[in-house]
Amino acid sequence: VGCGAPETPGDTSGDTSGEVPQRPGRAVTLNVLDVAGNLQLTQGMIDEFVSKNPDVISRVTYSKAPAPELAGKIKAQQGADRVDIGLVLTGVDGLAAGIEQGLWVDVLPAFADRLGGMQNYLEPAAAMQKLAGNAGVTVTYYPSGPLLEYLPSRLATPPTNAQALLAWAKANPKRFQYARPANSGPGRTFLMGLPYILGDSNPKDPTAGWDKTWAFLKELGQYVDYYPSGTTETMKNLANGTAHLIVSTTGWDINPRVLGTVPKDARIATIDGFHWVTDAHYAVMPKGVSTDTQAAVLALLAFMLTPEQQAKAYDEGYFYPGPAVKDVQLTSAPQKSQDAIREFGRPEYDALIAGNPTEVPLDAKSLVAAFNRWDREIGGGKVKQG
Amino acid sequence: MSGSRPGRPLTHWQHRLAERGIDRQLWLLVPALVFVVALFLYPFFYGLGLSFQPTRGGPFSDYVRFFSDAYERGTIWITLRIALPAALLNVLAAVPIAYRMRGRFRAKRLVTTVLVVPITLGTVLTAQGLLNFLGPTGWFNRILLATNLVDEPVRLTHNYWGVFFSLVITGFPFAFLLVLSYLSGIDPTLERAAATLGADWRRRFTRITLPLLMPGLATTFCLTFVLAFSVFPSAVLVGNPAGETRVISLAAYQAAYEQYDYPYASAIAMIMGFVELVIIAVVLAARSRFYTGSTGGKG
Amino acid sequence: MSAFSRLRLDGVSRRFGGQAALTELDLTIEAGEFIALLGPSGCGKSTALNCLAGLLPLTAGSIWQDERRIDTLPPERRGFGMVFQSYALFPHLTVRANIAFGLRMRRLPKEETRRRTEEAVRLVRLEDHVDKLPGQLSGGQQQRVAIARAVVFEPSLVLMDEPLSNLDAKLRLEMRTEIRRLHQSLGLTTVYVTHDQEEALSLADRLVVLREGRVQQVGSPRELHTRPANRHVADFMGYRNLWPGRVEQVDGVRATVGSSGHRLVGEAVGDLRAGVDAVVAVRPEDVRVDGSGEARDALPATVEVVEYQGRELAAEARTDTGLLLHLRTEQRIAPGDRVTLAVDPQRLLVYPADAAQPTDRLADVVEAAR
Amino acid sequence: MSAFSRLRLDGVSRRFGGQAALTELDLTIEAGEFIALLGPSGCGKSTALNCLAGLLPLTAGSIWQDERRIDTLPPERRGFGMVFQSYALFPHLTVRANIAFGLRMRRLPKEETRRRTEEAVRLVRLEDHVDKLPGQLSGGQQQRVAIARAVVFEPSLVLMDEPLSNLDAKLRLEMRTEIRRLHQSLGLTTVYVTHDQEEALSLADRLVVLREGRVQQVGSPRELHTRPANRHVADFMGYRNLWPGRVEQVDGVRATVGSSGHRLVGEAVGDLRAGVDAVVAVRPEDVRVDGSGEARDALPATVEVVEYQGRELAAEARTDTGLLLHLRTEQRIAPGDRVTLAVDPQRLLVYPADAAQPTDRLADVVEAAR
Amino acid sequence: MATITEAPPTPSPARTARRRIVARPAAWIVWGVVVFFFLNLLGVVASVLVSSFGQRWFDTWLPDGYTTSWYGRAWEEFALLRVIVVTLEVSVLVVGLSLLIGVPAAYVLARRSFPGKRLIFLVFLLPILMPPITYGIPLATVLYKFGLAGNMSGVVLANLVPSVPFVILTMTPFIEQIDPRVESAARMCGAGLRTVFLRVLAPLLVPGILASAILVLVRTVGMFELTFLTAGPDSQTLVVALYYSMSASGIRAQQSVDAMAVIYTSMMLVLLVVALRYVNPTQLVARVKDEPEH
Ligand SMILES: Nc1ncnc2c1ncn2[C@@H]1O[C@H](COP(=O)(O)OP(=O)(O)OP(=O)(O)O)[C@@H](O)[C@H]1O
Ligand SMILES: Nc1ncnc2c1ncn2[C@@H]1O[C@H](COP(=O)(O)OP(=O)(O)OP(=O)(O)O)[C@@H](O)[C@H]1O
Ligand SMILES: NCCCCNCCCN
Ligand SMILES: [Mg+2]
Ligand SMILES: [Mg+2]
Repeated sequence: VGCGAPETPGDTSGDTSGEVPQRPGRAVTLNVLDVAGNLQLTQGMIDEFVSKNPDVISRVTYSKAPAPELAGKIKAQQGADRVDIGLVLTGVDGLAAGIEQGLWVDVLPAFADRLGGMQNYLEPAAAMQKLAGNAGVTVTYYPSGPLLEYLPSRLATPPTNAQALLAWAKANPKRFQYARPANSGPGRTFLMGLPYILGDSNPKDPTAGWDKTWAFLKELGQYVDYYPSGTTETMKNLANGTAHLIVSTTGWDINPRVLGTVPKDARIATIDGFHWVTDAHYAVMPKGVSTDTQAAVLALLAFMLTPEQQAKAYDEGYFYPGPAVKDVQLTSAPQKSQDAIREFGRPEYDALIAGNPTEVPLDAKSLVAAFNRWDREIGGGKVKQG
Repeated sequence: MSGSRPGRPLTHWQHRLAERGIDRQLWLLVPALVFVVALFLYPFFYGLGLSFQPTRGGPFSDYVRFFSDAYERGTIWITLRIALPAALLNVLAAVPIAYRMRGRFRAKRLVTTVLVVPITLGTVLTAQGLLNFLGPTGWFNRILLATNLVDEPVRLTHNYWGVFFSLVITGFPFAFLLVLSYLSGIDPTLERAAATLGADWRRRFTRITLPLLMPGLATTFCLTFVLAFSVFPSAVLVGNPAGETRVISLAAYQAAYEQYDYPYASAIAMIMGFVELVIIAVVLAARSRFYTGSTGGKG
Repeated sequence: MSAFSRLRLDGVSRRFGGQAALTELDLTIEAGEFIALLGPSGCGKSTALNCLAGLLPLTAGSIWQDERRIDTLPPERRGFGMVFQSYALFPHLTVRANIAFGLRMRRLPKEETRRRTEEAVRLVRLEDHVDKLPGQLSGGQQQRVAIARAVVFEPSLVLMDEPLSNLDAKLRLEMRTEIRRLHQSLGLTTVYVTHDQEEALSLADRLVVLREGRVQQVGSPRELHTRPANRHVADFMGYRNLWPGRVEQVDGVRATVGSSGHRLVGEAVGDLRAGVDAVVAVRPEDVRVDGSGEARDALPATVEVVEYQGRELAAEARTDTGLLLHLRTEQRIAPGDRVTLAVDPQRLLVYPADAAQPTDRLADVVEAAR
Repeated sequence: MSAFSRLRLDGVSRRFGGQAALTELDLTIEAGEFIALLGPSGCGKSTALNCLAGLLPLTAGSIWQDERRIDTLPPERRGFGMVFQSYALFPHLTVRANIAFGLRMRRLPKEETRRRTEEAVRLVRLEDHVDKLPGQLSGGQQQRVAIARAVVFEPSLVLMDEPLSNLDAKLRLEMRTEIRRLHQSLGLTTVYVTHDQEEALSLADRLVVLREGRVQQVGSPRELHTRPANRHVADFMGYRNLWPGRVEQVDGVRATVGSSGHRLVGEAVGDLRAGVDAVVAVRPEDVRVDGSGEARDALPATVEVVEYQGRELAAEARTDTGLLLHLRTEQRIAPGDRVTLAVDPQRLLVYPADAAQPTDRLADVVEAAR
Repeated sequence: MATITEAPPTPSPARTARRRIVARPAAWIVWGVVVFFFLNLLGVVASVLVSSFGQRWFDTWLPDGYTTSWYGRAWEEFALLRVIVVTLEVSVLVVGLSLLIGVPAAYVLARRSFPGKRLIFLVFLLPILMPPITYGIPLATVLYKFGLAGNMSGVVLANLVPSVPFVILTMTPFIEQIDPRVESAARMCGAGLRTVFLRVLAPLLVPGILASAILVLVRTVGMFELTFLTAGPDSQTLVVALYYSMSASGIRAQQSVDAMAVIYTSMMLVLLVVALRYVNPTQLVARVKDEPEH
């Protein structure tokens, strides 16, 4: 046996590459891997599909993994010619990493006719779909952030522009927090949103076009105690008073308050001139799954993109608002979801979403470059290198 | 019947092999050998081979890459800075406590049993507990604040100290139980003999017990160091994985599963193994300077 | 480390948990004496020695060195030397360092430590082995290191806990003589623990026999050998013939006992009256093989087993009434021979029988099974 | 399991690594014999026994049971019984199951197994203990189980490896007699390993003395006792006085030796001529304490050490020329007494001295150190 | 005979007992450190436990209210039934296989000497000496390459790597404790090699086998790194699931993670209690012979 790295997937065996039937010949067992926390929104849809179509999907398993591991896992399975994950739910990062490695089946344009719902995307969701290329299917969408979050009991008037934020952080050292962007949605939204706020030369080019952003983060870093490795930690710190001002998104604002991890009276603030850096979750199929499974997944996705199912994406504000297609009303969401949003949602979101421009996030390569630079210069900069 | 008596018949070949200790019983080793070769040695050498086949450059370029990048190279220092003091503290703290408890006393089984608990908790649960307990509003800080020992919560998690405590919580009981067993292996009559020869407890300890315990301490240090050196989940969960606790196993993990660069990951794993073996070799070399024979233990 | 003229144990007792290991030991040891503590396994010998050494706190009683009470002193301040059963040599120290240890602890000048160590090394003739570790020595050599280590600082009392039990028979004999010689030549005071009565007899000036933590008898070797205080001591001291019987008549120190149909006359030891159960004790070497069958106490018997023992034979013979006798003789007898046996009344001791303790001897049994 | 009439060991050798543990053992064992293998620790006794049992493959040589070669058979197919030093009872089996084990292995009918086990249990009188586990038995009882287990299937040969060495002195004496009795009553053939010469003398019909893996002498107890074949055997058989000297004259079996200025006359054993170095061997019990100082061979001496040994005293005395004598006497002597010693020429053996083997005796040394 | 020449003062019991009652300051320090350690340990475990039952817990000593609902949530959210079943399956397989492979090897290594024994012993020792990540990454790579990772077989195989040597190390003292003469005795009684193994050795080794089985079980349930590197979606064990729940994306209530941690701990504690019935605590960490109790 030669000593070489696991090969990139080459040929796939017979039943994985042929014509994809409309319905699977036999009900399949579907393994779903979630690396984006998306099941929170979509598991109800999938379960409903399975219970209504036992002849298509007889059993479904769910598993979760951190996004960075996704590509390695899939690649290894493909290398071994044993792909048992039929559906991956991922964010932009995992999707892009897979595209670069050639891991995903191109759903478009081949199966566009089976996924009618895709014609119906909200405008920013359609932009997110464009970013995904031919591999991913947008299943949920939210405008994300960057937002600032605080407790009025600890902070009366939050800063409203970048300089004020810097000044506030300087005046209140260790009280401003955001999590390591590579591990945190709000963290990365903040990172990608700053060039718009600061007016950098090219917000899409972290290497050459983000001079103001990097300088700003470096200066801000002087007043930051540490960068937690997950958003949850920043939320916890906000709740217990260690941090007074943290970075957030619409979902991270509402859902933790529903769960009780953050006090109900927490408020959000925005920075003047901010653009929404939108976010979406995608469904992808790894290359190497059988054609039967592909057929089943396509049927499932079509089902998930119907407005009735999309209403479930309101959830408890986890990915607020959540639905990726047009004309999905909160009133068609499950009652529990409606109750949560009524109690913990914010009326001002409608205006904020309508009144601020939306931007798609960085492409994967640029994002990795931005993360890498952030890790070395901002995150790792706080440690002396030996 | 003198004819039936062959002069000095040749000894059977089985006897000859048996004289050297080789016989059919050795077949019992085969499954374990096959296993260790297939699942340990082969992957290990596979990894070694892989580390010399980088995606770019000559056979050594991944090693060069690691050592020429301060961010990567620094992980060695970061790891040692956590693992060495933690292992040292675990061993040194274990000695006086084990020395106190080496005799038989009523609560001994209870104490040792309670000490085993953190070993079984594992690093992940310990991490979760530490985050809760040592966090800024955890009980530990609340007590410090309530007793006016500090004005502001001490930050003990998501940094060096979080990882350090995690290593102490899982490593100390381990070290303690090992040291205790080494101590029980030293014949208590030796100390009694020293007492009748006029040695007070201090000199009984320094002249008799400690020298005899040193090899055991060295072994204990090696084992706790190995545990500490491979710190991975706690470095992520209670440490600051982007910064001061970006340990070398994390670098290897990221290379493999975030950058999909298996040769580079293997190179880092090999460097990691090498650094660890160097430390162990140094300790074992020092150990060999002590008396390592039987200590008359009854064990 | 001051020498003393008398060491006194006064009611020394030690319990483990609820169990008494040593009960009310009273003993006065004169300077220069060689005392042996003797008794079967578990009788409390080591306990007594450890109490004396200070390695085991007393439960009750006190120990006095002349007028000074010492039972509250830790072992290192009593200044006694001790030789342990398994030597307890420091395995990481050379022979020289082992022997010098006691002197070092006393912080003697370097030069004197060296000189006295050399002297002790010569004393036990280990000049060629001073730089070896104990693990490289034979059993007998280790034994000598242990002795040298214990005597090098001239302790006022040397304690030895079965120091010869780990040696083979030949070496044991040699070392035994040496211990006695060292004791005499260095003018030591020695307390010696053993379960080997022969060893105790040959070494000690005075013997203390223990049983279940209690002193049974204290006396000279001759006293112990010829007149054990009770049947347990007799059993332990080699009176292999122990026959149950009933006292027929007591006449001063002379008792007549009926046993298996024989009438035996011997010395009464302890409280005896006619009609009570008794135990008759005789050593095998005190059973005579007489040619003449006419003596009054003659026991006609058949030889059953004969063992060659060099100059002598050890034999078992059974009288016609079934009494089994162990005997030693220089006469050439063989299994099946008819012999007449006799025991000198002065060599036959009669003890009151105490609470039943069956003589669980395989010998009797196999006979019964035939 | 067939009985045999003769078992022959032919050049049996065994090496460990490069080291010879047993070299060219030739021995013929007749049915019914009791053979003792005797020698100091490490001389190869256990090795010989294990080779015989089949537990250790030979390096060379062969073993013949009558005309059948058996050294290639595994132990379970030789049908010998064995009693091990520390009994080696099966700790998880009851006494009954331990004893029945050998019968079970032979797949005897249930009823017969039961009957023979009961019989063996009675033989060693363990009726009350059959359902106990070995851990609940005393040493002597365990010993009996081990013997019963080894003899229950009526092996053609019983091997015993120091079966008594773990027992205390008193029990050892009793069990010794029992082993002899069982051997006789069951008509066994026995090979018995021991390092205790007294045990070997008292038990065996024939003794084989080993030293460093080589046979030194084979003979009856009396031969071994009175006429050891060389000085090593003599040393081992209790000739404690071993004096170096030079042969002055050899006259048939009678040799005259000069040693420390004395002229000693004794029996020559081995190849001796005038002028060669010799060793004179005498047992302590053969040294006479004579009142008269006139005898031709008289050795005037001063008593140095006296040990009480019951009926006798063991003593050491040194002649004026420095020769140290070990002796045993019933006379009452004390250290410092002047005595005249003599040795019967028939009891004094003269051996050629072989390659230097210093008599590493602490006794001489302490003397030198004074 | 011993004679008492002068009447000594009757010893007061207090005098003889005194030395034992007064503890030295060193003892106080040592016990202080031990107590401090245990208190913190208790804090660590208890804070997880309390939090798992807390409704809301911000900047206060104790939660606002108590509920058991987090357990239900954790059970469903993390599909714990499936995870626990997998954990048990993996553990049982690993225990069985490592005993099957390890015990015979331990027997040979404990009993026999043969050329190359030291080398073989070292090779068996290495997997315990090396950090799991060091060989885990190449091992996972190889296993993936042969299609053996990402599912149960990979997890089992990877966990065998430290388990087999561990069985060998724990069994060795048990085997050494059995007098080889017992085996010889059985053979002298007519038992062949097989019978010796089945009728004599096996019953005597039961305590050792139980001990090492339970130790391997505890270690496998707790082994994070190797399982993490080789587990697939269907083959996660409880530790790995716990790690993911702490670090994977998504918004989760802290308390449901705590509840999961409590479930994990309870499982470990049950195993531990069972283990300690058979094993001396010191044996959980190393190959240590039983302390002499007498
Ligand atoms: N540390 C201890 N704990 C409990 N009991 C003990 C302890 N040491 C001794 N004993 C008990 O005290 C009794 C006397 O023991 P000791 O060691 O003094 O006997 P010994 O005469 O020296 O016996 P041996 O000849 O076997 O050495 C025994 O019954 C023993 O079991
Ligand atoms: N398994 C072994 N490996 C290496 N050497 C051995 C082995 N067994 C015995 N020997 C060596 O062979 C020699 C003879 O050993 P053996 O056990 O036969 O002696 P022994 O006469 O029975 O001694 P003891 O009286 O001490 O039992 C010794 O030098 C011993 O060290
Ligand atoms: N309890 C840990 C939760 C970790 C949350 N990670 C944030 C990722 C958001 N997409
Ligand atoms: Mg004792
Ligand atoms: Mg032997």
